[in-house]
Amino acid sequence: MANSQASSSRSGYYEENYFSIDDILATHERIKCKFEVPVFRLGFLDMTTDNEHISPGSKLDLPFWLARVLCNKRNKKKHIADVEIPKQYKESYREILLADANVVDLHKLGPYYYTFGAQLLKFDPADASDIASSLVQTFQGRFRNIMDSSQNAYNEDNARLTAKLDEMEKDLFKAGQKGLNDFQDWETRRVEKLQTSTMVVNHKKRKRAALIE
Amino acid sequence: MSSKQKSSIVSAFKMHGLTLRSEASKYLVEALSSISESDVAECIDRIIESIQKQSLSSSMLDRATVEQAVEDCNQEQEEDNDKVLTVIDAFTVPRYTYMTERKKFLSNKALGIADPCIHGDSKDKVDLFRDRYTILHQRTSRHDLFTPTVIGSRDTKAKKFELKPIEFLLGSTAKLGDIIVLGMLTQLKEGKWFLEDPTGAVQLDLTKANFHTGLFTENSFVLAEGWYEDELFHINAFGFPPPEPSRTTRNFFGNINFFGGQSETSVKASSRLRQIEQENETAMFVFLSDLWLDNLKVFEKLRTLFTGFSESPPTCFVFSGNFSSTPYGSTHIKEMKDNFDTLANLILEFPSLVEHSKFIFIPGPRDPGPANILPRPSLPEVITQGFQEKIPNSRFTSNPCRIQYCTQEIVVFREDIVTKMCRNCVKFPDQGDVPEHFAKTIICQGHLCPLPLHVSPIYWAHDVALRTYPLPDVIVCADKYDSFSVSQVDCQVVNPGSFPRNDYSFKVYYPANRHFEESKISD
Amino acid sequence: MFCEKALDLIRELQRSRGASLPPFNEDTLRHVLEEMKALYEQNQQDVNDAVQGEAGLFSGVQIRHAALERNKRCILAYLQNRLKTTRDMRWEFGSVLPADVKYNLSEAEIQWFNKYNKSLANYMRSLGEDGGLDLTQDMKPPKTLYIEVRCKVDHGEFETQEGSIVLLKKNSQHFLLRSECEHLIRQGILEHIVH
Amino acid sequence: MENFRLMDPAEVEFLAEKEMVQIVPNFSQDIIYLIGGEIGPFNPSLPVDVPLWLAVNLKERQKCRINAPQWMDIEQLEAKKEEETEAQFFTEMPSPHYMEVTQLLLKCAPEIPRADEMRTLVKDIWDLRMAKFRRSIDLLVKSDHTHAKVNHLTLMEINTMRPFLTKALDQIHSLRTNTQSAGYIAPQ
Repeated sequence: MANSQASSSRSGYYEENYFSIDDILATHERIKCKFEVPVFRLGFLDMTTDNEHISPGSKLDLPFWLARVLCNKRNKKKHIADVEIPKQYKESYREILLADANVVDLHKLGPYYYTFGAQLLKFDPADASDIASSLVQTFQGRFRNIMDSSQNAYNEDNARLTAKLDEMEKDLFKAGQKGLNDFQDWETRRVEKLQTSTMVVNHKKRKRAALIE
Repeated sequence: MSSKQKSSIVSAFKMHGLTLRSEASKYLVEALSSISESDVAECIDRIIESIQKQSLSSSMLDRATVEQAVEDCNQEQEEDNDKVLTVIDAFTVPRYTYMTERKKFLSNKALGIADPCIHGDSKDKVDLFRDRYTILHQRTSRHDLFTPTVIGSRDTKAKKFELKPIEFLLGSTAKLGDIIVLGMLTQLKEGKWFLEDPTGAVQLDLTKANFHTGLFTENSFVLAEGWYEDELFHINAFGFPPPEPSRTTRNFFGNINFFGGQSETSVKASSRLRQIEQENETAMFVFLSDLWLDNLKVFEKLRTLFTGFSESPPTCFVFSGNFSSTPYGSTHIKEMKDNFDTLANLILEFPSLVEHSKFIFIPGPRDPGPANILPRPSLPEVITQGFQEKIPNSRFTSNPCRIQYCTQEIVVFREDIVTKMCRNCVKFPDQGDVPEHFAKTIICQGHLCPLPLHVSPIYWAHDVALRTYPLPDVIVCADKYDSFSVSQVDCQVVNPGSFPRNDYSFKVYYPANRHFEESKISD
Repeated sequence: MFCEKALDLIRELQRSRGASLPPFNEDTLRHVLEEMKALYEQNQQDVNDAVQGEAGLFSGVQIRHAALERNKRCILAYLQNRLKTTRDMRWEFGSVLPADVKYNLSEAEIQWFNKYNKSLANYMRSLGEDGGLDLTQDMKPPKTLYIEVRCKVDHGEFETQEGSIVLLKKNSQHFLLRSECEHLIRQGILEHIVH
Repeated sequence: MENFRLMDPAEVEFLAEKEMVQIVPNFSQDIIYLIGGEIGPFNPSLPVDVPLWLAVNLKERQKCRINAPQWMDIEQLEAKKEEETEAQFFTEMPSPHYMEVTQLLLKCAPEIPRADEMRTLVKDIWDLRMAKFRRSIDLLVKSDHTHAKVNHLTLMEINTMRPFLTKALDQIHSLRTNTQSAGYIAPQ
């Protein structure tokens, strides 16, 4: 299936890919913000009160793409709200990850643990470098398991294997599976048989399902 | 040569992912054999393009599809010029169904719904009312009075309503205050008024109801606002569903051609036609109603009218109904035929008119033809044949009929409807003049004749011909009521008035600047 | 909160990633555009007030602007991702889309599909001399010139390049030139038999 | 996830089919001039070297007998397997397309002796090497180096790990750039 690669060849997972669905979803994660300055005429954003403005000191759970605009440590004039780094990137969690990264269920800690973690660095938190290195070490710690499990299962029950992986790790697992499956299709000569294209197959399945209902 | 040409044709189609069945490719080779070698490729491209326009079901092309495409290509060249003025018969109006889940209009042809015969079955009668309801409901729910405010918008204080179905009322035991319902006014039980919609019917208490402008006839659709308690809906106010200018309708549904005529897309999208429209200011439409051909005085006035217009012949004369002042019993047909022949001779005396103007004839309520059921087909040929031979540029069409001139949509309807509607009102409006009420009613109802079927019968399957949605530019309601001209929501509702009864007055319309002129032939 | 509806669009695409395209969600799109219009108007008003000297409005303007940018990004991502799937459909379904798939596309997407199809065809015809090279052909290195196929559905007559006519009746088997029937296999009409 | 356009194992096999292999034709034919070079001449029962794709094609049409390459023999493969198990790094393989050649020849020439044993031996060698490959990838990711040098890997092996490897390097790279931008200097 010639599904040619549209964006530039170098576009890896992390380049700020404007159109990537995962990137949009990753930057939608919520983060606690404490307002330093009043914000006029936007009171309705704060569900707890119903006055017309947002008063300084009020605490709101805002999506990352908005928090990023509010917190600007470098330029005092533009600094509107302080941002609190979520607990899963804080000291205690970092220690657990350091001890044995494989045990932790990163999916539960936020399906986009790595991407969101990388974005948080843009707030220049005090322990930025610790967070960054913890992310790298966690990935390295879990890497072997992901690689091996993606290489030995031939269409085994993937859900069990990927339950504890975050979205980025799932992509890695899928990449491993693809390489393995393609090889095994070739080895079993399945590749010689011309196949109906996947979209046509899904379309026909859906039609049959519609008939049964 | 043909095998080389055939393989180039087949490979050209293959590149477009299309394959030709054997008789289709044979047909194409013949069709293209007459064309010179150099522009065969260009022809193939055009044919492929018109094939893609047809909604294909499979990539294997049979002979019929290819023939249709070749025909479209040839037809495309000379089709452009006659699009300026088209007369659309009520029975050839395009039919669309509204898909509620997709909020889209789809043509019945695409949905595979066959064109109905003249007399519909019981399903058509139900659909008649349900279609009217669906159209008004989707139009009302899009109106900004009924759409939820966008978050963060400033005017959060503006009053917003929420349309409720009637089953919502019937379903609740407690008292419901401040309810808005879209439904049809009916008398399910003699003397008792009900509001009905596809989900149910509820009895109304109209004692304290105040009526907004409009003629609230039976079977018209209204927005009823009030409070509900144990099966009785106490009405505070009655209003019509808010109208929608045709521009807004086109924003939502793209330029589908709802009006009629050959073009796939609505004429309003064509800049060429708009340019032609603006360019010739001298274009004129003469609307004249109750052309009693059996009356000598009328003929006399007609002669002065024709002499007046012969220097600058108008684009089109639209003569509508009752072509005789009284019925003549058995000789009525013969009588009318002779009168039309004399009319033809009269017109022939003005060669400039014969050459430049188009004559359109719309039958009146008491003209010969099948029963008095709307839409009324054109006058029988036995009457009009003689006339048409003499004046080729004439057209006998249905009532109501649609005329498309450049980008303008004109609906002409001959029916003595204003008085009928006033008689069938729930409560006759005590102030405001009747034409205003009448115009608001037919615009808001999106229908030319929102009267009960026993008062003004309609072929159930052809109700779409009486629809005024999307809103046309001009609605000419020829009525024996005295003439009026009202403009609302960029649509003009005009009544030329009866020619003989209103001392020979008629109306002239200038499409270039959309202006109506009252004119009269004084003695 | 701002941009909730815009995210619905993105979620909708994410849910249907493997399967085929969901219906074009014009309603939500229109709602997001209205939200953007409202945001823009408020910002203009704030800016005018700020110019007249009212202080402290800057933060509100910045928040609304961020929401505007976010809405814009979600809409563009929604449209672009759908276009990518539409483009893939040309390679998967061929140039004629089944009716219910086409029903889910918006008017503009159908026009885009036809234009893509046309430019692909023109490009393919520009390669090589007689009739060009069909790139949708031979996705995998062909093993043999002729292949054994079986019809899954009745598909009427089929004319081969040499002009012989083959009747594709259900379950009938044929020995055809691979290049001629590959797209029928991909569309699920024929099935390739391998011994 | 974006579906990258990858090199298909069938395409690797297509490249492998350029390998020369010895056949014994049973027909006569003089030299054929092809883009890839000349082939033939063919004389009945006179061995001649031809590309693999032609050999397989002729074999299927019973036009020749194929002499298996000398490395396709049980003892040699067992020795190779031994060597591979001991070696810490990858050893050189007898042919850059050993997997594809074995698969194609064993499929179209069943008369080759002890075919099944040979197939399992080759598969064992393949598994050994792939495990080594995974270990070296793991080492690369865990170390903070940005590149590593590995020799004697065959195209089919690389192709099988390509999607995984490129994705892994992308991901680790972007995580590392976070550390730089966050002022954390990786230990050299």
